[in-house]
Amino acid sequence: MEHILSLLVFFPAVAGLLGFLVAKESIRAYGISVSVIEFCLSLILWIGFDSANAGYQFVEYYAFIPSYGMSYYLGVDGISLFLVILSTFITMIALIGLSIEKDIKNLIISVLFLEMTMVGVFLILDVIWFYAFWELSLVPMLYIIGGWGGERRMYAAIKFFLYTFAGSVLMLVGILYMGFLYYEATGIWSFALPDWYLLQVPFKAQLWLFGAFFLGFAIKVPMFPFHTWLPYAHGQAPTIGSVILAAVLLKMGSYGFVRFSLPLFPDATVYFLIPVAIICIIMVIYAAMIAYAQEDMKQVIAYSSISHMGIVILGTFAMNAEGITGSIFLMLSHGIVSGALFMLVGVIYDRRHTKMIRDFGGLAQVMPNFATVYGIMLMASVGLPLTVGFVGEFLSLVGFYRISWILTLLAGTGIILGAVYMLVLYKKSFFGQVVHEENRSLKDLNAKELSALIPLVLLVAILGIYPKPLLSTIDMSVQKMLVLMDQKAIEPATKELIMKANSIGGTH
Amino acid sequence: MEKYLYTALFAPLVSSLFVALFASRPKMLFTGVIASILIAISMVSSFVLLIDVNTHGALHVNMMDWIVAGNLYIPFGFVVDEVSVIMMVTVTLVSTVVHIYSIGYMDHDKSFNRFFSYLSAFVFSMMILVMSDNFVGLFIGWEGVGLCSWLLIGFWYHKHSASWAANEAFIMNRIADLGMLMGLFLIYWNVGSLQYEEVFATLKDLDSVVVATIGIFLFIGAMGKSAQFPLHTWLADAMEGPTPVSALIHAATMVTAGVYLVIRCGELYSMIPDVGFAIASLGAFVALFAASMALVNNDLKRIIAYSTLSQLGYMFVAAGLGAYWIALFHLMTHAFFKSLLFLGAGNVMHAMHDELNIKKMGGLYGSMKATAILMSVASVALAGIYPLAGFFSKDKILEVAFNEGAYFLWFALFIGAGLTAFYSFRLVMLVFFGEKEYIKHGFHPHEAQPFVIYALLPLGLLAVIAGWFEHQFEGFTTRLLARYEIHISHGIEIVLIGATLCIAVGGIAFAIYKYQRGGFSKTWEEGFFYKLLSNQYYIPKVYELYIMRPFTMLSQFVWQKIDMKVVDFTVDSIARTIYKTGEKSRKMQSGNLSDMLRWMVVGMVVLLVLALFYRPMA
Amino acid sequence: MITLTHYLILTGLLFAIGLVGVMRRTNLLMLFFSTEILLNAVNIGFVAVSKYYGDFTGQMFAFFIIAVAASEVAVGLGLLILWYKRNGSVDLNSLQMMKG
Amino acid sequence: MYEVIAFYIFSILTVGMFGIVVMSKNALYAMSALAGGMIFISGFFFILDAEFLGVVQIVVYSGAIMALYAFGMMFFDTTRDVSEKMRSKKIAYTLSIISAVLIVAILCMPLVSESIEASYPAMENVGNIQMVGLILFTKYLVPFELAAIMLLVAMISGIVLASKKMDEHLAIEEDECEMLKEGK
Repeated sequence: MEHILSLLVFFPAVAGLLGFLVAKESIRAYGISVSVIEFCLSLILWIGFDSANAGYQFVEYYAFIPSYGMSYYLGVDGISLFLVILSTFITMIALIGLSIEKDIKNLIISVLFLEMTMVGVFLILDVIWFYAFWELSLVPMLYIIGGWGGERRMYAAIKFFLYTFAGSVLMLVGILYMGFLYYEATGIWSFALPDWYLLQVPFKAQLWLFGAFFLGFAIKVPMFPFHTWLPYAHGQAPTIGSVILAAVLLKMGSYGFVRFSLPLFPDATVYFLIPVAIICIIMVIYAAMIAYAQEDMKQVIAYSSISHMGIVILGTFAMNAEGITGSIFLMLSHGIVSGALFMLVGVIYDRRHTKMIRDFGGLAQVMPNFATVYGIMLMASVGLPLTVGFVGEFLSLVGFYRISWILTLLAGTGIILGAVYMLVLYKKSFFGQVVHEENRSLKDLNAKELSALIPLVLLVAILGIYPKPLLSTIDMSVQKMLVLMDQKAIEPATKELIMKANSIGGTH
Repeated sequence: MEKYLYTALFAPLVSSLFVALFASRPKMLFTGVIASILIAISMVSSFVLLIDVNTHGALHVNMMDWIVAGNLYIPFGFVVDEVSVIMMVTVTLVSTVVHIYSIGYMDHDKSFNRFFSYLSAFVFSMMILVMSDNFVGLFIGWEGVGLCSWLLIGFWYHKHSASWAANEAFIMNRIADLGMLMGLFLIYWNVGSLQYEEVFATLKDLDSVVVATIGIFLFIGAMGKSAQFPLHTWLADAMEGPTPVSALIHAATMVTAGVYLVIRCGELYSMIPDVGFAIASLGAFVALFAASMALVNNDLKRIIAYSTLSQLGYMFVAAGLGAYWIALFHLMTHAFFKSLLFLGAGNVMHAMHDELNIKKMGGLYGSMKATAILMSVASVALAGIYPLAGFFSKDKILEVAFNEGAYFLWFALFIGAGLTAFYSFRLVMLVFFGEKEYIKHGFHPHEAQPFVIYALLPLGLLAVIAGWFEHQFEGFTTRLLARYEIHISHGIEIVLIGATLCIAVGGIAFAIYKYQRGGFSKTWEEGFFYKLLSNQYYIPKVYELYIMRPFTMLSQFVWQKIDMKVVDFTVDSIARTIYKTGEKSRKMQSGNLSDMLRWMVVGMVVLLVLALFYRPMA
Repeated sequence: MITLTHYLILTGLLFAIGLVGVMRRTNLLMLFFSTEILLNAVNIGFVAVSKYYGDFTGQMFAFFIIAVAASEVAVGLGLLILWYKRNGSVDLNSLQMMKG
Repeated sequence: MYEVIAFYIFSILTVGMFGIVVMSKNALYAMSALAGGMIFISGFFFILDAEFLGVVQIVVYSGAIMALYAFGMMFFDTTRDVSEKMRSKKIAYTLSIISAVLIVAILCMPLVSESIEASYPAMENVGNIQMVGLILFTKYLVPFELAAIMLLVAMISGIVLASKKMDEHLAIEEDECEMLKEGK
């Protein structure tokens, strides 16, 4: 158990390297078994995780370049634990449901490398390494989109890469400046996040640093108006790419907000709270409207991702345990639901080689099981209670209500608009008569697809009915972080807001 | 007693899940039978609980924790008290009848199994809604019934109109749900809990503005579910669903959830009489507004749907004016006779091969005696004729309005009563009596299967006798709900009752008189009012023209013009600028060393200039 | 009195002459001469600074620059000869392989 | 006083010589002028009390490097005037003048680092050569050795490059030539 985190991070990469030696025929089985083992490892991590301890656990620390404060520093807490499990789980599901034949060996190896970077981002506590994993995650994704994508895959892949890269370069500047500030304050270099947590950054510097980090995270999330890479990436990526992109890669951005922006720069967070919230609301409404106008099924879901991520970020900026816990839970639930929805689109794309809504209609008659699974995921996406989607959305909105009721009301229109575009999509593609002859002979879900989708359906239900084990673990770490933020805050206004956000009474 | 509670709650869920296993198979009769039996078990348990609550008082269980984060604590807790048990009994009773009825009604449908799965799921959601001991639990049921309503309205999904109506219902409800969610948030941040007990206990410490805001937000939620103006259009369109669904969901149970919410929050609303009065006014308006639309409609089910809308208005008047038990009483009696009316209409539809236009019927009495009698009984009850159920509950509401001094509301309801009587009997007359129009259209109507008729008998009985238990009902429910004192002198009361009865009987008599002679002349249909009413005051058109189309256009605009032409274009043009700069500056690389050296010197000059003028802050 | 500034101005002038050569010459051999001028101009500067600040680092640098210049000439001339053998010309205009 | 006179004389001579190097059309003249210029530069070194460097300058530059150039020039036809196509002379001169002005301007400005401290201050009673030795073989020992290796490498490479037979072409070069031709 001592080195389980290192094992988690590097096992997929090593397995991926060894994958070059595996014969092409058996590579799929190999990939699935590696991802299953990795998923089991992450479950073992959860079992071994002490849910009464809010701090970092399974910490591994080796000085890496001590004179510059770089270290190999791994640790997991309630905030990152479930994101790691989500990453391994989604990778596993995506590999199980993989339907691509072309050049499959390289694809699976890319996915395994991607898994390493995703798990690494969530587990690493040294910021330089964090940056390295963050950037490395772009490379396999670039291959996946560029190698196995649709017609305009090159455009989409390069846009994805350059856009997110440009954002994170600014983040690197921020990281270096933050390291320098730490050096100035303490006389030693350190890039370890727990060390940084202890540093009170001057207000002016906080503003700049917040901005630098914000850009990196906002592009990844993606927040309006930095979102335009996402529809292209999703539109062109193969199913497995979209699934992982939506389910995990976007969460890296929102995770960054929770991990970096909030605890490191509490005053700047409060200072920028309302502007960020307004951006979130624009995201929610704007993306929902665009999703409604889409003609491509996959684009609808891509824009719906943007809309949902708006609520995630809103919850993060609620500055109270309800909102932040809710937003982390919403990250998980959105991961599961959007992953499943993209897989479902992949299912129909494999059969019809089109994603246009107008090419469907009446699918519920020919593919009842498919329609059922789709319907369940749709309801989870809309945020129906007792599905996984509700808990996070409810908590995020509850949390933010304490900050501003009018903004919450506006963000809440997302649940109306969400219902609008999702139901219209469902009606157009599943209800009505079968109009196109090609659709009459479509086969319902096969065993492979069912084995990938049923775990997702089960999770949607189970986590919707009993989210408590996750919530309590997340909540513990979030509360610890809030205490830290309160202690670190320089401006009295910040302290006041955190105090107010976490107490009951006097809301209008 | 807990086991009865869990039985009552989970028997429908078991039914739903079990039947769902066969959902995609062709019709299997046993699915319907098993579903009916399980719902009946739930009903029996509810009755046991009713007796138990009557003797031992309320029952409260905490099943498990649900959401725990920060200060927020939401359990799956259930409470069976005087209010919820009445709802449970009503819901399960009507549900059982509807389930049995559906075995006959859905006999030839290829999605027979799926139907029962949805129907049972609905009952489960409704049970959660009424039994929950906290607001979020209520919200689960609230959304759950919304989902089931969506599934059932769109049950015949191959019909465009059905799936459209399903979406409309869901989306309209969502709009209202947002209001309700806001109410929940506000409660949470002021009370720190969402349990009914704690919320009502701390309400009096709160600022009255906050309480009023909470009340308004919650009522917005209720408006959606109970289809109050301006969110009422979905209810009439929801008639696209199978008729048992209309009977169960869109008459007896789900649409009354809004009324239930107001009754449940009686303690809250009694603190804010102004908001209560606004609710009552809206209710009275809807009562009249919907009744007027029912007057001219020719669609069998829509008429009954508007009638439901109108009766919901009555309930809100009572609830808004603080007469909670009366609202609940009317809710219950209405559930009985309205579902009976719908199910009877279902029989008619079956006989007429899903023809809905009442102008094409007439004289069905000859071939469908039982149905005709049941529907007439239900109509009389609806019209509020002594001694049937509707008389007791509806008359009480009129008294309440008079008692509160809201004479205007009283008058509206008074007129509404007359209209109700008229349109009910217009329907009965046009369907069962008069000329046999159906022969012209080549229909061969036949009575429904006997067991279907027997299944309706309990409802018919209740439609007659339910009102006789008024005093027991009052005694039972006012243990929890606020008492309501009526201060009208006995004489005036008699006069009021007399007046109401008169206008009801007058309405009936007028309808019978008119339609015996073939109804109104064609010139009426040319009139402005007729057109206004038959087009539902043009409200659906307004929604279509001024909300849906602009939204679609705006969405297209936002996507194609703003997102593609502005946001994405900006990003791309940054990339293009960089690319073009590269293309242009490429020419600098002529490959000639002399040129390169020259560029080097240029660079050096630039650096020197910088060195000369730029001094970093020391 | 000759001050450091005098020397530095001289250095600047010589450097500018070198630059003129670098830009003007298209014969590679002549270009080499010009670079020698540049190097020597800098050398004078180093030594002058070294003298006026009483610090020997400048001289050390000049020393190493001379070493570098010597190596440069050795390799450069070798390449030049090779080029001349191949092309029969050491004119820069015959040398445009790096065209972008 | 001698110093002043010497400085100005050497300055004029150096500038003149280098002017010839840059402007002359005849390679031989240019080379001779360069050699002269080098020697005059060593004069500066002597004025500046850097005797060792002055000697090195004469030995390495005027001796070794100029000899190398002289041998190198034997390969080329040096009797002819060098024909150079000058393109846009104006730019070249303008740039040079600007940079000269700038350099001079910068150098004439009061130095930012007036209070510079010598890391290797000249010691009393230690001669220049001795001092150079002291520093070169202590602090700069490694760079010194590296410089030695560099010179060795340069020498070998110079020999290898220059001693290739006239008609012997490397395979890669041929490819390159063809590519160039095709390119054009």
